[in-house]
Amino acid sequence: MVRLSNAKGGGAIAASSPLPGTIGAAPLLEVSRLSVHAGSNALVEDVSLSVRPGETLCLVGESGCGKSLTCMSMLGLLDDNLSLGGSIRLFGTETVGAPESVLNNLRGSDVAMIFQNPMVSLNPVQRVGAQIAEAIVEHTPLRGATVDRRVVELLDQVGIPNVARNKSYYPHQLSGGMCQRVMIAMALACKPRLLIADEPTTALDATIQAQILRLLRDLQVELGLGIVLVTHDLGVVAEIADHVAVMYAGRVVEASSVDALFENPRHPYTRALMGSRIGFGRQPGTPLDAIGGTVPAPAARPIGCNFAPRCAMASERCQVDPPLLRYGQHAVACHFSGLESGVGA
Amino acid sequence: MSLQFLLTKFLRGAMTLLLAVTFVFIVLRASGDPAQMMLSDEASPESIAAFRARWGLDGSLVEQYVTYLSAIVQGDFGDSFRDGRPALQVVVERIPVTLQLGITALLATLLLGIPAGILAALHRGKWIDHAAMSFTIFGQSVPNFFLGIILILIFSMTLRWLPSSGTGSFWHLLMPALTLATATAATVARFTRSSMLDVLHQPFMRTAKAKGIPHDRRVLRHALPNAAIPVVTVVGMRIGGLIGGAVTIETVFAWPGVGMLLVNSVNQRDLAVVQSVVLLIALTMVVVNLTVDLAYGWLDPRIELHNKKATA
Amino acid sequence: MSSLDLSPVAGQLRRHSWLTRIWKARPPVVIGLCLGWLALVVIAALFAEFLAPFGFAEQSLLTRLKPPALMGGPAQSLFGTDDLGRDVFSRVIYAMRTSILIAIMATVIGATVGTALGIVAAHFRGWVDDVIMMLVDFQASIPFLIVALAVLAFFGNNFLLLIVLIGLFGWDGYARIARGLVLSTNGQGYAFAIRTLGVHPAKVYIRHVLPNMLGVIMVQITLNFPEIILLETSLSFLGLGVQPPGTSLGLMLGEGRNYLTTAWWMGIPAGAVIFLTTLAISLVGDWLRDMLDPNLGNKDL
Amino acid sequence: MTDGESGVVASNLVQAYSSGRKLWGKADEFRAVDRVSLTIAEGETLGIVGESGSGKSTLGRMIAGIEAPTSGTVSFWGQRYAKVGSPDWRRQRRDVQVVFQNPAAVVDPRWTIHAQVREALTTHEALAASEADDKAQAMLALVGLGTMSNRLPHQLSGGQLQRAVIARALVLKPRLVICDEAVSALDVSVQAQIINMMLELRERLNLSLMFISHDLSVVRHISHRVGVMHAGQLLEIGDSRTLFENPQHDYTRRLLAAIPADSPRQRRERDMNAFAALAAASSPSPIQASL
Repeated sequence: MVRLSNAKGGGAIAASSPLPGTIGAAPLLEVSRLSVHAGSNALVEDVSLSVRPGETLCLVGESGCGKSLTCMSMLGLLDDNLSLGGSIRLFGTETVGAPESVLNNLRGSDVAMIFQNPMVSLNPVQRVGAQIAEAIVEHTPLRGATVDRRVVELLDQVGIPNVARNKSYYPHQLSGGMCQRVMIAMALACKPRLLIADEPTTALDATIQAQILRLLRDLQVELGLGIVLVTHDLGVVAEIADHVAVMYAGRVVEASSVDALFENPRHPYTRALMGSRIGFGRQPGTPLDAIGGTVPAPAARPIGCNFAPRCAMASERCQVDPPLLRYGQHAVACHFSGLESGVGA
Repeated sequence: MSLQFLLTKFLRGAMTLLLAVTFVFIVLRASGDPAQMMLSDEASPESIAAFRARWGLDGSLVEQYVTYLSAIVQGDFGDSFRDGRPALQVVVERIPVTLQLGITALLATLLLGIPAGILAALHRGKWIDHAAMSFTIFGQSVPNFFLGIILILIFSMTLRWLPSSGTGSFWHLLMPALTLATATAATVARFTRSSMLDVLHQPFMRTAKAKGIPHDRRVLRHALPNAAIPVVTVVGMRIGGLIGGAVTIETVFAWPGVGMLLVNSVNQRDLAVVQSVVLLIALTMVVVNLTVDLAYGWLDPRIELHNKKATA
Repeated sequence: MSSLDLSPVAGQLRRHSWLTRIWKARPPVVIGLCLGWLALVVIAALFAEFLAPFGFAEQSLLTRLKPPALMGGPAQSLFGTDDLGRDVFSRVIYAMRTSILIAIMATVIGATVGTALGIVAAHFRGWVDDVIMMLVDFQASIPFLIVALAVLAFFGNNFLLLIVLIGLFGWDGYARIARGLVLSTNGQGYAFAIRTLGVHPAKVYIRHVLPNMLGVIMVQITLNFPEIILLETSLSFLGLGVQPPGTSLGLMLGEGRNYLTTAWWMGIPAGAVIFLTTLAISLVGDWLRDMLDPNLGNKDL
Repeated sequence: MTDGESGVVASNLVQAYSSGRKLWGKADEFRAVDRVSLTIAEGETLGIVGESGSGKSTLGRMIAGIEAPTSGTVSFWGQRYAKVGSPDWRRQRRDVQVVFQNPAAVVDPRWTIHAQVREALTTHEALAASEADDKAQAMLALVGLGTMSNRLPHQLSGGQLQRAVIARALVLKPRLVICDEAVSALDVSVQAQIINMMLELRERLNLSLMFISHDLSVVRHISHRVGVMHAGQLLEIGDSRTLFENPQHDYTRRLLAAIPADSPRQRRERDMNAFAALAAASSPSPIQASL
């Protein structure tokens, strides 16, 4: 579930948890008021999220909205020239500003990550089996033949055929879908509790995407993983998410359970995203509900609401006063969608 | 590495050699009567006639080419007119001295250039990077003969620490080898740095970091093996630069190797010797390139990509 | 997040050593000095007759091997005189003219021939491409100084041959670059796209491809030009390039080598000029590359 | 052009590449496109779907005449394409245009978009300078870039640049436009803008469209008829509605099954149905079959 904290320190508002027995479990990941700056430019601002065991949180948004940066910062993988603010707690351990050794203990063991382009995310001059073994040796006391057995087991688990042969292949000898399975096997090597996936299926064909999403869902049920998944595709969200945070121009603009979001999108941007989608319920050949304009660059973000220049509902207030995310089961950052205030559109 | 890969590379090497021989042949024929040029002015008409017969100069151009090729293949490069011995023998005698200089310079290149490039890349933007880059700009700009002369002026003439010429000891070797290595080390350092930086920004380095591998091991196991691949190529290419540089350096330090022999032979127009040196260097470069290609194929498994169908 | 422009990064400007600060200040200061020096070299080469106090072959046997003016030599000879009593300063100025002239002509030859062959190879592909690339490989695999020495040995030495020979040094670099660029724009790039509009290939090359290539060619020139100067001076230093009574920077250093103990000033000024010139071009070239490709920063070659 | 026959008729198109040059033996032949026949009527939009490596782009290039087929023929309004690169071929370019995936790669980075649209126009028509300027400007206005015509490519966003590329293609008044993944690289909100524009312009200009994409939803939305490519072959082709509602080929069914759900509710219904079907028939679901 997603908990949105704010300065007032509002507590978590529990949505129904997908797995019995995890209600009230301590969050695996708690991000609060995260910001990422490049010099004086804010790329990500005031992002707060949390993930508990067995649930999947999707970060969704178009390019330039800061979803990948948010995701990279969770494991301290940002470039040195970007500065991080706020707090990121993994299993209760604060990682913002923590020494590299603390992060290295978490990376690849309790928290694992998979990336967008699996073909280039694997070392091209090392056999895939060895790359998985490296993670095992790094974080567990296993050595020698035991490691090898574990590698075979992992590759089996992610559905790679003919493991004995494929583990001694180099990445370029495998297809994109196979490489992503290897990445997932590598991520699972040390039995992580949290998996962070940055656009894991974007570079893959549709049929492969369906397989990989299915695999992730199965593994989650099997291992009780918490998953953070970044995507630009609402279809992927519908497939896999329990909770969703919609990002626009560096901020979370709407966050809720996946059902609430699809049934009742409340932020104008979320509605625009839904309208731009070409679902199968739509009559072919009819115009789509497109919104004009594009996502503003970080240096060119407006003073008020980031979405105001593209928003049909924008008022004068939106131009000057950036709306804050109102926490709750269905959180929205819009002056016109407040639950409590009752200001209607 | 597949047989296909090896065979392609061997063929390319053979092609380069053939081109080199053809080039020398064309230059030889285009520059005038080889009989006049290859022999000294005092040669008797009989020896000129004998020379013509031996080199097939009476026949058509194609016949001449074939005769020339077969002579070269048999190791007959003509005779040096200065001492009348076979040119090849004259050249081969000088090889050990040149090799001593060349291998020392190559070692210096690798030991200076590669660590400097790696350190500069790992500490990008820090003083060590700027120091290394300043050195490379200096090394690439300073003419090696000028550097040699300045070193002689300082260490031999003024301080009297090192001998200015000749061979024999390590101290004789020091200045020529370092002078020769400066420019190549500079290039290798620059290239290593850029190759390292390139690799450090590759997505798979981020994967290694996300796996929790500590920094030093990431560099050692993931960055270096990948960065080495292009560096091998540039080292191979710079060996050509070392050979070219050896010609001037040997002259500056009066180092009695193949380079000095070449310069003297060019000055005295001892063409048989010149031709032997050129073809010998061509052969060396072909061997060097072949070695580089093999190293490349060994370092980079993707070389097989073109030959073996990717499966699964 | 590759679409983000992260150029103005304050975080990088934290603790910096003095060396770093000097480096950061490079564009205005060091590059200015380099450009100033290069301007001086060009002026010296253009107006040698007016700038040199003496003719380059003007001998005076009475004032042989005199040290520079500031080291006790005669006042009119700034850099002293050589073994024939010729004024070293005047000779350096004339030598600059020769060396720069040769380098410029050779660069023009190399850049034109190389670029043209590269475009031809990429346009026609097939066997034309194979032959040109074979020549490129051949040139790259044999040290050019050796080839040049061999040609000079066989043909004897003359100025025109020297220029053509030096001009052929480095053409392979231009050819490789031009071919690569044309192939990439022809493959799926804009040159291909514009041709599918029905525009004639010749027009595409002249209007679109060549103008887009100029920046990269300029960068290659800044890489190639110092090498050409080094090649000419090396040949002249070995006594196989420019011949007396002509003069060149390399030749002066070569002649001065025999007088290192007694009259070091005969060669050192010429050597220093070569060094400063190649250094200036290299630095300007580096800087140009950074300007042309801001994405690379100064990380690349 | 003869008007005896309108539209495009492609028959038995084959594109074979030999994989790598071999020193000895016979080079392996790889058929990127294998015996494909199809038609595109005047004013019709034909969608082609397929995954990477299915040969859909190669097919598009052959229909556009920018790549000659190894065998087979394309009849374009009753005419054959001339030899690639010949003067006749250049004249034929006017009638058929291609829009590619990455707009930044297909424009000259140093020319304003107006100049590039104008160049396309003046290549085929001898116009007075002012007239060419006006026509190019009018076309840019039509795609919504009227105020940006003097910008350089890097001053435009991806979506705007794709509009400029479409303007450059449409200014020639082609009969057929081939869109090869033309909206795939764009964000959904921008993608919707471009699709709306294409829907409107094809009516207004009576365009025939060939719309190539890996995205079934997009293809379904814009196409009258749809063809499915797999491993170089055209598995099935037919009326869009029929094909999506009643796919004949097993691979098509697999493709359809791989489309992400519209909503979480639909996902649950689908999974329940699949589970029920599995339980009933104890045969593997399409997703499992492909694992």
